[in-house]
Amino acid sequence: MPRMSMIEAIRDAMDVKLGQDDDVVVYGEDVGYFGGVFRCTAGLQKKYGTSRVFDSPINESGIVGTAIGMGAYGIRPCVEIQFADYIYPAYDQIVSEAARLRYRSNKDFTCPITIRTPCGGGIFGGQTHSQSPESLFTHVSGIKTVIPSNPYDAKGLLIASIEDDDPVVFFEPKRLYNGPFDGHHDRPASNWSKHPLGEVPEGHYTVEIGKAKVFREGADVTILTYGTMVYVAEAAVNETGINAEIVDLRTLMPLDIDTIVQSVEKTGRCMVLHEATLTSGFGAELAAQVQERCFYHLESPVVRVAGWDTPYPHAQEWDYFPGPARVGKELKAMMEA
Amino acid sequence: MPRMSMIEAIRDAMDVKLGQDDDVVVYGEDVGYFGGVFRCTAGLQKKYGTSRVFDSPINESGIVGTAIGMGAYGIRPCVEIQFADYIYPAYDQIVSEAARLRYRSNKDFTCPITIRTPCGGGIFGGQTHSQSPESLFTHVSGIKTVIPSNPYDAKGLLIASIEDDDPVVFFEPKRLYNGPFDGHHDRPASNWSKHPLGEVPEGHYTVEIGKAKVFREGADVTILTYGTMVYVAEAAVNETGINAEIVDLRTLMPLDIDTIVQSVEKTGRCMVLHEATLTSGFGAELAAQVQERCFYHLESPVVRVAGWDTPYPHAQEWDYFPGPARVGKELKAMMEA
Amino acid sequence: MSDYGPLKFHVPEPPGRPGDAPNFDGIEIPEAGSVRRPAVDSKAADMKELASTMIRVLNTEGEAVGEWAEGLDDDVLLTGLKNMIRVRAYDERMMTLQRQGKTSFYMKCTGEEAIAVGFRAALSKGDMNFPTYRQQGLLLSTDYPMVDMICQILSNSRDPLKGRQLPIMYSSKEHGFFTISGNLGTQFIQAVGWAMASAIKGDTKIAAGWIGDGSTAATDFHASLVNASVYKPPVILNVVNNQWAISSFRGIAGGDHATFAERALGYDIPALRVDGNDFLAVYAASKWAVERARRGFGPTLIEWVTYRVAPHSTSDDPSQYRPKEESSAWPLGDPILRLKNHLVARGMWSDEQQVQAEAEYNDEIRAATKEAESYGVMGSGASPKDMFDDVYKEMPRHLREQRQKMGV
Amino acid sequence: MSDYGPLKFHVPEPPGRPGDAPNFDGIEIPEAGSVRRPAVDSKAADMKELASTMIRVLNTEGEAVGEWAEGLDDDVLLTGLKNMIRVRAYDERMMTLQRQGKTSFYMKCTGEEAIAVGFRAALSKGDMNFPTYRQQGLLLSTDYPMVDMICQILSNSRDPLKGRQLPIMYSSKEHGFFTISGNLGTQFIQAVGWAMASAIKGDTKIAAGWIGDGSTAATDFHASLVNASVYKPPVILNVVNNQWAISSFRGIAGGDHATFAERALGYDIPALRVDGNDFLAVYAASKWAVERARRGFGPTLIEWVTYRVAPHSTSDDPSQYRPKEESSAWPLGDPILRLKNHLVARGMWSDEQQVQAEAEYNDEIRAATKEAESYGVMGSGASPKDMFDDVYKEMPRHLREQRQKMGV
Ligand SMILES: Cc1ncc(C[n+]2csc(CCOP(=O)(O)OP(=O)(O)O)c2C)c(N)n1
Ligand SMILES: Cc1ncc(C[n+]2csc(CCOP(=O)(O)OP(=O)(O)O)c2C)c(N)n1
Ligand SMILES: [Mg+2]
Ligand SMILES: [Mg+2]
Repeated sequence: MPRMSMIEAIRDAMDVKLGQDDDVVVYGEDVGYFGGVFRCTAGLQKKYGTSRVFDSPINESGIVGTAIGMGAYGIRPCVEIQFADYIYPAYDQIVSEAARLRYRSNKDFTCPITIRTPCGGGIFGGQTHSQSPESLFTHVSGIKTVIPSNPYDAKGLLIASIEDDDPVVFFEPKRLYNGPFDGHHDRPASNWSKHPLGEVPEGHYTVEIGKAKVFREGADVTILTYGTMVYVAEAAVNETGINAEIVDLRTLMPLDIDTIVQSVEKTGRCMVLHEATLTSGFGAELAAQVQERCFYHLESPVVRVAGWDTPYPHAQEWDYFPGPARVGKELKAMMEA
Repeated sequence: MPRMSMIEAIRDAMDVKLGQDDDVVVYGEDVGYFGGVFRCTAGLQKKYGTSRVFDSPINESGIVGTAIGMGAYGIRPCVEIQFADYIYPAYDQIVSEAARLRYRSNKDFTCPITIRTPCGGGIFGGQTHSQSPESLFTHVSGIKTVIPSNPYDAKGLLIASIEDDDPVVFFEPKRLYNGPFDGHHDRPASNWSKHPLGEVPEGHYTVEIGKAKVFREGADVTILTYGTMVYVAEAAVNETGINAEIVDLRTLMPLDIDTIVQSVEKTGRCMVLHEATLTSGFGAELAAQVQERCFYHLESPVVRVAGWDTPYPHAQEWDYFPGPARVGKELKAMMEA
Repeated sequence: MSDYGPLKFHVPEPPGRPGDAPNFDGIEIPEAGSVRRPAVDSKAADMKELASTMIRVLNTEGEAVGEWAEGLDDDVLLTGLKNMIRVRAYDERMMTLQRQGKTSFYMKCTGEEAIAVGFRAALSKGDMNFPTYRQQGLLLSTDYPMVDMICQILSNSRDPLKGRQLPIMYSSKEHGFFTISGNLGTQFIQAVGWAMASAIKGDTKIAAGWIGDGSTAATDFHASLVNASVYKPPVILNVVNNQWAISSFRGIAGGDHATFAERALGYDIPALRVDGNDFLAVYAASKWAVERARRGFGPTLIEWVTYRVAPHSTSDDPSQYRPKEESSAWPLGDPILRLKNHLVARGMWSDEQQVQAEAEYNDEIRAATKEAESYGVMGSGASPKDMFDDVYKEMPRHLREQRQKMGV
Repeated sequence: MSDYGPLKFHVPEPPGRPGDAPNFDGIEIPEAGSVRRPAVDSKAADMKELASTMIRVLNTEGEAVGEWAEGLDDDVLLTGLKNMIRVRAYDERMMTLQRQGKTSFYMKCTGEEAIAVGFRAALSKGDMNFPTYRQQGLLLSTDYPMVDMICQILSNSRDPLKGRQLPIMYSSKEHGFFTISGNLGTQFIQAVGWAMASAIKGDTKIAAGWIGDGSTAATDFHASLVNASVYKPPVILNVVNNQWAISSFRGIAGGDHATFAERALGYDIPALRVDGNDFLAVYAASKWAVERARRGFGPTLIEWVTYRVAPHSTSDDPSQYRPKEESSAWPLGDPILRLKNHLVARGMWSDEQQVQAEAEYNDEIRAATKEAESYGVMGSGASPKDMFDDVYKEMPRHLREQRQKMGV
């Protein structure tokens, strides 16, 4: 099976859908001729023409707004917001329009659009190239929120998102584009060609939206996480020797609560881990649900480990980022609680 | 002491500050000559002139963007977003700019602005005149989020917000504008002139941002809530006879965690109640913190009662709204848990 | 810098406020027939003056004059008059329902009927409008069942939108009427996107965006013009300049010293400025822009100059912010009266027919209202069961749980 | 509808891509001196043609000609040349630091130096710029310490922004330089608000917003023009049209068939279009707009026509998307060379002085860099302790807890 980076897997997903379905179009800032600042669409304009893959003006509201109009017409745009930090100008279109069309029109109009956007830090991008705003979308009824952690899932979930008849915000942890990253920024970077999850089948397949995956089985504590933090959790587990079960959520909305409850009921402890700012992050929702549903199984409080409640600082990136040391320390503390 | 409606109290707060401080300006859509669609600024333009109180173009990003510029210049704008449902076009300015100025410039520039906006349902306003988006702001480091539940607090908190050197999003539960509302929409509406919290001192006073208030003392369960839901909670308590302590949070960020922990440690049970959509609502943050901090005092899981995870429907308003019946039922279930 | 005086802050004020005499001196009204009609493939740069003047066809004698009067179909005019009468009668009746407490809310388009009705007459089946709340005329010019419209207003058990939307926020894909949004401006850019899709697919359908003068200030107005400028999709960008945005006059949208049509020129988009109370001008300009779009020559922005005679909505009282007599002083007159006079002058219509048409529509509306009310009125119709459907195509687990919790 | 052919989708393409010969036929360049200079209180409507042409002062012989050449101060020209040399030298040196791994990121303004430097020369103390990342010239034209700028680039222990911001995102209130945002366009409307505040307070200070050609497409560009149109505040809205936005040419912002300056006209805002590589034109136009604003006549939009000679940033490789020779084929030349030639021709400057100035600035920058590096380079300077400060004026409890948890 071919090995792909996450960038290649994402590109391949669009390639497959562009090839299969004339109704799929791909656009965004620098997405056309150049192929995207992260190269996720490289070569696609050449292959499918400027009517299917093209550049957009620098207006994120326009990118999403036109996509909604196209969806209402009946085609399936898959658009790129260059960085998740720049999705806010499109927030009104996403919240007030994309999320509401089906409901308010009693399904007279629907919104089969996909909004791809790179998120997360770890690339020295400073405050405006590092954010993880996923929880801002999970609060909005009508939106699906997806965040893969490896090339295989990225391709399968992106194809599923493009085929989904509802709007999907598809977050791409940019620190994982080239390889798994465990938070040890001072060690040599590894890449997907050496990792089993870099194995990506050719052609069409999907990974179901709304299904979590047990990334690592374990007995003593459950770590609920997603995106880059999956590998940070793995590193912390390896380094502490604590036998944790790591659940890669993959989709935040709709949430796979069954997998979560099953794991926490088994382990009796739960850590929630994400890179986004702590307060009102998606970890809050997870902690709230876990304590509600697993209260009598919990031996200690659900612990949240997350980005601090500050803007994402440039130089202090590795102090901000919840790396394996911080996770390991909290894991140990939990096991003693 | 004069009795005021919440509208009058809010107007009075702006009147006091406009009178005291030449640097205070007030603007927003229909805010000037007309005095606002809810009349919160009625008479202020006449009193202070068009340079201090004026109409804005229908561009919420422009309203907040100009306010940020004014704040950077050194004055204190207090702007109105006509409905909280229309704050999304300004979301980028609030998140990327207002919230970040102080931090990113190492306090070279600051953002002493107040953004007032009516929130919540119960007035048959349909999907776009009923929303409660407060949790979307609590996730953003650098913003303060305030939501009063009565005329006294409204005036004191609004003055404090205008005087605050950081940006404040000030939510006004519009269903409370004229009187307390306990969710019994089929009973005659009461108004503030008959309620002790309608007593509002003349002139300048503040209510401290970041301090919750125990609205009703009780021993058996803590209800954490804010805005309109304070009175719904009160009604449910009266109707069920359950001796609940009702905490009116008043400020969501920064949160008065001490008052919360103290209450929950006393009662051993906790309900979180808000009108906003459940998933990733501010209740998630509250539940997460309470279970983390009060784990060993909790006799049952923290329960969240909130608006359903749908858009706010027009005709089904009272099915959507978490009224006293729903709250009472959940309270009883909790006490049996 | 001491030789510079202190700066002054400028806030535009309308020429009249309550108590003042109405004043429309600022509205320049060219002679009917005085504006040329360029070819539909003209470049924006070659027709700039059409953004600053006003296309008018009916002169004070009720005659149709000038280039824009050519090739107008008499049937369309007759049908247009009837549809306008129908719209006005509908508005009156719905207001009554609101006063009777049978619905929570209503918005009239009095005085603006020619715009939606005339524009609709130029469209073909399959074209899509992205309307605001003041284009009921688009839907009332089609065979969309009036009963369904009233059921939406009443939020009753036959409301096609299941009570989920505020009254007046209709939706009918079948009838080329996009689901109305409460958020201003957001649909304008969606119209551009819809038209882009039509072009991408090599279709022949066109889209029309709608926005008010006040809402041109909104964020997505610019997104729309930029995208229309770049991709040249088959879209007509309609700006209904009815002089007011709730209590704010056009100057608060920056429309006091430049026209809204002129905005388009900076984006290389051709623009027409049209007497919106002149049905013939509306229809002629619409046909021109529709032909231009469908022939692949790209977008047109049209500013329709009109006046919001009615209050903003049933929650509004304009006597608080504008001269009482302003609406009757509006110099472009009543669109229904003007078209009627034209048709009467040409012997195609009579006062009797007018009275009869009014009576017929009143009867139709009365009957439709009666039928609609049989499905319930506000507060007695829509079911909480429906509340959890259609948030997503398939109901996710958490919504099933919530529905269960609610016990429905 | 059968007689209508299928619609086609239009996506603008630049005249050249890698492998093609550079082609600037689309850029019309009027004679230097051919454009009139209206009075500063002129109405937008009375000077429309200035948005479509190009104000140029230096002719091919290096002479200053025409109305815009009048009243320019020789000292300003000399200082301007030196500042431009300084900016270019600074850019070169910072690029080297980035290549050496001492900083993570850098952005040059090569070829655009005249704009920021010339504009700054027209401002007074207390005026405020809201710059983008390509206006380092504004700060480098003041006495802001270069060492501090480099410390910001290095995110070291003396970084005035404590390592919190991406390199190049300077802030200095004292020097009229607003804290740069990574978000495009957002500061443009803040400049308008700042100017509104100045007018409200009866001050004499003015504001200047800055935006790139690509970013004119952003949402807040429109908010800015609308608010500037309505309140007429003392603000100058600078559009730096350097033809490219990363890999997208001006056409993707809708700037292929209309000029960016023309956008302003639809908002009743006067606009100038200026040769941005002609220091004399830049300074003259800036002075005009500053005078207009400070005299209370309101906003001006200026489109500066220039070319982004450098890659977008250190993360970019333009050979991937534009002809290699495009930058050397740019018809408006090099702003430094053009001003130098003018001053040499007038006997105010010489080749030797030029070489000497370059050497001096290189020395200055080398020394400043050395000093800055003594406070650390990327990854070795900023302290995690600072991370929790200044989120709010007073640190709230939850941040104190988090800081404690981090153990700093
Ligand atoms: C984004 C947004 N901001 C504010 C409002 C509140 N609002 C509803 S209608 C209206 C005035 C619109 O005026 P105009 O665009 O001129 O349309 P008209 O009502 O005159 O037809 C306002 C401010 C809204 N619905 N959406
Ligand atoms: C809101 C937003 N969207 C996208 C970006 C990513 N981005 C950074 S610079 C740039 C191009 C800007 O081009 P232009 O405005 O022409 O300025 P120039 O770089 O040419 O000076 C883009 C798309 C951003 N920073 N902010
Ligand atoms: Mg209007
Ligand atoms: Mg550029």
